Amino acid sequence: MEKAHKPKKVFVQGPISPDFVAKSIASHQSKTGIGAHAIFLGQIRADQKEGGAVTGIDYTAYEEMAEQAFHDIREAAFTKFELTCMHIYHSLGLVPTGEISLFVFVSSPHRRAAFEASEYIVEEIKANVPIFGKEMVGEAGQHVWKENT
Amino acid sequence: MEKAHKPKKVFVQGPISPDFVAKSIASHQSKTGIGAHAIFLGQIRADQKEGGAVTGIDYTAYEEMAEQAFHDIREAAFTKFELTCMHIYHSLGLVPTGEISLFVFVSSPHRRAAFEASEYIVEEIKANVPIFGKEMVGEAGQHVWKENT
Amino acid sequence: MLAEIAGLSDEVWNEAGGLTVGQFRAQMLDKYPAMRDKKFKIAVNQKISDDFVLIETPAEIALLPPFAGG
Amino acid sequence: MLAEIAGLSDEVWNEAGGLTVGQFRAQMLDKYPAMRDKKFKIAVNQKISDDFVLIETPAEIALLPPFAGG
Repeated sequence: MEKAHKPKKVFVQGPISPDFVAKSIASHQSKTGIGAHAIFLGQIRADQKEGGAVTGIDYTAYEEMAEQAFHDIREAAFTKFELTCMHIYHSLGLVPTGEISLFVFVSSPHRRAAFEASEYIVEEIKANVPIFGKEMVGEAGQHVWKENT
Repeated sequence: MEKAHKPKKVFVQGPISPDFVAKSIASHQSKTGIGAHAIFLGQIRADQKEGGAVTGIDYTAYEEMAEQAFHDIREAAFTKFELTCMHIYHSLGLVPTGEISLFVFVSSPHRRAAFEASEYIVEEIKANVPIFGKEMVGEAGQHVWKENT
Repeated sequence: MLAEIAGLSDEVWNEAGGLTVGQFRAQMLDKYPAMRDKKFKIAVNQKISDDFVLIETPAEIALLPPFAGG
Repeated sequence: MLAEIAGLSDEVWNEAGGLTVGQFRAQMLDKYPAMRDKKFKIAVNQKISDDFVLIETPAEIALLPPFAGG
């Protein structure tokens, strides 16, 4: 296992800002073996529910298990795909509608590995990381538990 | 054909900055039907050639035909995939190693369409848009013409 | 959401030993019948576990509602 | 890169008419033999065209080296 694959902090409190994404991109410009970056951003939709539109999602996680799951996904992705870098960030706490709760960033010499890794990582996160989301609905403080499909 | 699909300016002079990417992301936070953004960034690699490492690529295009090709790719992608937004930017002129020359940004209610459209658009651009790249090599001003594979 | 049913988020389950995941599930649904309507997986020491797995004690057992990351 | 061989980037090709893309290609390779080593496609009025296509005059003909976008 390379030094670069050590466990990394994934969870951030609240939404992920576009500026944070920009800083992450900029920090890769010195890595001149990279030819392709694939970025996935999950944004909170204002879905209509009984009781009104979703105004945000309040995320919690079974944190220790989730960190381990993220670590396993990272290791598997580095094994499966020819990647130079991989970064995953996920929000905890309230993320309002229109803001970003998931940021997956993979970089590779060539586009194919970047595309494939990006999809793989997002699907793995959705299926296998114990993160829970309370969709806040309407004005009255109602909520609905979100479930990935 | 919707109003949103009118021809858009694709070419930008010189590299595409991370800050420009951030501004593009931020401008989509009011579109609360979006659940997934997929972003592809092409970055210039310092490949080793006879004569030294690539220091940058000088891009030119058969511009009028290229703009039409980009337009056709946009239309096809909007037809094939359930997309809320699509933006494509490509550099002309010199883009130094480590900087970004292609920015493809698609947004959709759901991740599957975003992933598929992102790949489709990048592959179409590489295969069908008349853009030419002179790879600048070493100190002496040598160059090699780039060819997509 | 499961904590909302049980009215608490941590609970100590005393058992002499030899309980499988499936047996634990059955005991818990007896105690909290409203959970029968809920989907959840059981993690033992932070690993999702099948019903036939024997729970070593002490163990950290977690009921995990459907995942919603992303 | 093709302009480097021809020494110019625009040229008027006079032809009475009835030239196909394939015939045009042959005439051009006669004039600039060094282009035989180069890969290129021919676009007529900004559409990549097959050799059998008849060129309507006047037409904008472009020799396109391999694409390198991205």
